[in-house]
Amino acid sequence: MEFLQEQLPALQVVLPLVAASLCALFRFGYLSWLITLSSSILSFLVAVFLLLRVLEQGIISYEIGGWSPPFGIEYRVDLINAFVLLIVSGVSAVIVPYTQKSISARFDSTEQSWFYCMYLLVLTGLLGVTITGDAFNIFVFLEISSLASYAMIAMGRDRRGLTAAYQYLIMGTIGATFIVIGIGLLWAMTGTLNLYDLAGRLPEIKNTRPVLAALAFLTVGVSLKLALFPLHLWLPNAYAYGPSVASAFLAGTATKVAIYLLLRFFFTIFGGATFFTETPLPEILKILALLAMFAASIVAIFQSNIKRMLAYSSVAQIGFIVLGISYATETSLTGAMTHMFNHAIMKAGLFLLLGAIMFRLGSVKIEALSGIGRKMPLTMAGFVILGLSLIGAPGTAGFISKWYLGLGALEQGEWWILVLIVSASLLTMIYIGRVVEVAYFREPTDEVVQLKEAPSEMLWPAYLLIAAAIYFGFDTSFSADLARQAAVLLVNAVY
Amino acid sequence: MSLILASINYWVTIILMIGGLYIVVAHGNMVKKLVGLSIFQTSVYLLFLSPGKILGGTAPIISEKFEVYSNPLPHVLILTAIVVGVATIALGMALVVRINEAYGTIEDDEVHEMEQD
Amino acid sequence: MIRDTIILRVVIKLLLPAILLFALYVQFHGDYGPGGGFQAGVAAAAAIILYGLVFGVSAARKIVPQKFLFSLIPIGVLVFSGTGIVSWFFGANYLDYSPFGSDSKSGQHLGILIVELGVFITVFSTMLAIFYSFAGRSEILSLDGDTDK
Amino acid sequence: MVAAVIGVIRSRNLFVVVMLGGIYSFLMATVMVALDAVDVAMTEAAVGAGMSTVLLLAVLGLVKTREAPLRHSPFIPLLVCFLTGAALIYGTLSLPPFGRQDTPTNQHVAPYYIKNSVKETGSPNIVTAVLASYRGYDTLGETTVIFTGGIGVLILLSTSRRRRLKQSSDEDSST
Repeated sequence: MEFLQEQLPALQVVLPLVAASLCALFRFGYLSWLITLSSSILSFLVAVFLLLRVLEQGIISYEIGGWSPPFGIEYRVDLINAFVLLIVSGVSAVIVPYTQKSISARFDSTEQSWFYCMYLLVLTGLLGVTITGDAFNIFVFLEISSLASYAMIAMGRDRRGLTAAYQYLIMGTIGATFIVIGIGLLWAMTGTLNLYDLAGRLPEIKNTRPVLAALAFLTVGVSLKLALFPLHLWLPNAYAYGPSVASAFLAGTATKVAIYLLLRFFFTIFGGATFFTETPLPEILKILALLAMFAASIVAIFQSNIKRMLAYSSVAQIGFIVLGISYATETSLTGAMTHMFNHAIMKAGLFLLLGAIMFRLGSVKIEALSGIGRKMPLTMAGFVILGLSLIGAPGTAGFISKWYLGLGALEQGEWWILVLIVSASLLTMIYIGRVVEVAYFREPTDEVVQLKEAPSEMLWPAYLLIAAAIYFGFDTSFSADLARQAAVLLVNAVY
Repeated sequence: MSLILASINYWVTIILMIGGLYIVVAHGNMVKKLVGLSIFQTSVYLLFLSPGKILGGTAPIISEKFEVYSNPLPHVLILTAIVVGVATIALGMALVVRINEAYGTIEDDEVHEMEQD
Repeated sequence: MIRDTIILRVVIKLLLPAILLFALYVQFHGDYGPGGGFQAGVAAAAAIILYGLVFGVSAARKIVPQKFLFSLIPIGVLVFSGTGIVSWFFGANYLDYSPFGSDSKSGQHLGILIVELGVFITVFSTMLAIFYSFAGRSEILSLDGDTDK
Repeated sequence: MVAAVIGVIRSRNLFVVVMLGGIYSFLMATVMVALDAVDVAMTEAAVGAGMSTVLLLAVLGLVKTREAPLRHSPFIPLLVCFLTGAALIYGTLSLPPFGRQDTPTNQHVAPYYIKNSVKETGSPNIVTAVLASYRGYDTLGETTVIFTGGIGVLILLSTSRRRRLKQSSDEDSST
């Protein structure tokens, strides 16, 4: 038992990887689903145990292959990535029960297996990126998850899914190559690839030009993967035209891991709040974040496809999170990390509900939804609750994270940022309000009249997320307090 | 001038990289974009391999005849990167084939126009 | 596929075992000279691809059936990741090959060989599968073209 | 190599583009040999010049082979490239000089491999030792990337065939 506990970090990533190969080996749809379900739940449990262990005994270091770092690859779990591991594996575990219904309706047995295989590989890649302590390993696992998500998005119903996947592939690969350039420059200056060895060696050479250029390349590369405005162009189509399950999964996890990378690079490698804030980067990020919050929200208001609307909303929410990062204070980082957690729950839930509508109605155009609130009451009620949380209404999770973000701005004496946060939230209210208006206050169309409520397999995973969104709005001892502890580590560059 | 000569390897790398990147960003043909992408990625390999070379050194295969070896670490990294690159290109080409079947063209602009209506 | 030229066919038949032999050499000599599972996998796949280019994809499919190939892809990954799991049974960290042999050096040696085999299997089967699907695509398209008329 | 890249930029015939891409990869492999990276050179020649070119040609068999002229002004792409180039030049100019043994990269980590790989893994080819053992986990990741790419291609190309045939039999599947 003791031995198993020590092997948890490796198990976290190996579990979904082996499960993915098994899916591709047997190629039998239902079996693959069972494999995916069990491995997702198990890896969620592993993440829970890892978090408990980190809380109990501090940082866990795991040497893969028994080679000590920096010669071998190290897995290192601290509070920050244990938190992210929990988000990623948790969202994945909730979504899997939902997938069976929507995937088996569209694909034959082999295709289903391949879909689950890709799903698990995205999970493998994201968990691998989060847990690893080696710069090049980050790149490798990032590409596993990216390639698998390109394939998943291309499986969408609409032919636009193909071009969305192609665009994502081009932008994503440029992003990955930029990250490699950044890693290469750092390596050329220090000779090491281990993140923590690197962090120890950088302060001596911190103002040399290759290091600054590396910071720039890493930032641009991760921002491409993160879809930070104005590098977000791939995201709306990818989320809108991919399968609903893929949108829910990626919206809940992939961008969160990219944010984690940003935090890791800025605060661990580049010497914490001191070095990062000496560069003009925080100011640039702040401006981009504010632009994202407003531009993307305004574009979202004018979308007729609700999935696309939510995708633009994701770009805006990423703006909120990056805004928190740009202040680099304890409170603002608490806000950023809490919002990361809450947004994962809310967006995954919203996309799952939209998937249920798509499953019954075959469309997510806003005009097709008129009066749907009467025919699919549970689905739409859930949509309203999560929508309120997205706006940041008190009593929901979204309120907590925006509260901390606002507080972080106030601490810096920038009250006008608070005004901007509130007004961006009002924009959120407009686009969520549009959907509510159509769904509840218009007469049902002929198509909508014949609809039935979404199947329960699709509803309860979404309601699990809804319950979480409400619960974390009242009880902040888990999300916000953990985030605060992690933020303290980040600001003080403890590793 | 000596500045340029001392780091000629980096200059070449940068020119190649920019050339590749330009093809990706500026051109509308999807196949050509992929070729550009692969040029861009390949040139990054040089950025890794150059710092590892030691003049007078030899390939990192231990033998009694040699004393100085070039750095093996970048070779390992680049092997991995090449593999990642080819997997990406293969997937990209599969997408191009499917896009061609769905739209009848592989020009970015034309596809974009069709999506508008 | 390509015009029937006897010379080409004979040359390919002669070349095929040579390339496969070369692939095996690269695979198992990787410890001493340049090469390893990846290069060997590509070389072996290239041999079959050449065969397929000359004699047609369906002929190549007879040598390496498609269904089998699809299963081979995950098997390589399983061999590799399974090696790591075997390390667990020896009470070592993931992918630590040291306990495989009588001393850590021979254990490492064995581990490297097995892992390279895993790489070979996946690379070979993936490259070939990719070729089959691209080539198969054009066959399907030409068939579709016929039925349309 | 520079000539090959310029050729790729200027040529509108995709066959020419692909062949120049292959030549470029081959030249790159030569440069890699000059940099003592024999393993990498072998892979680049096999994959970049061989495999990729064959696959690209296979794709060209399926699509139009002439590129349409550019419609947009290349101003923004040029700006992007200019900025990237400037950052690269800024970053690389003060990198440690070429070919010396006393640079950080050749002082830290790498000497350990050179010194200990035969003793610890019994493999004289250090690249193989690092690849399969010291950084074996990266290689597992690499194998997984290949696996992902392969299955991705299969998803895209071999399965939708059935769906497409099904579609053509359904008269009303115009969506």
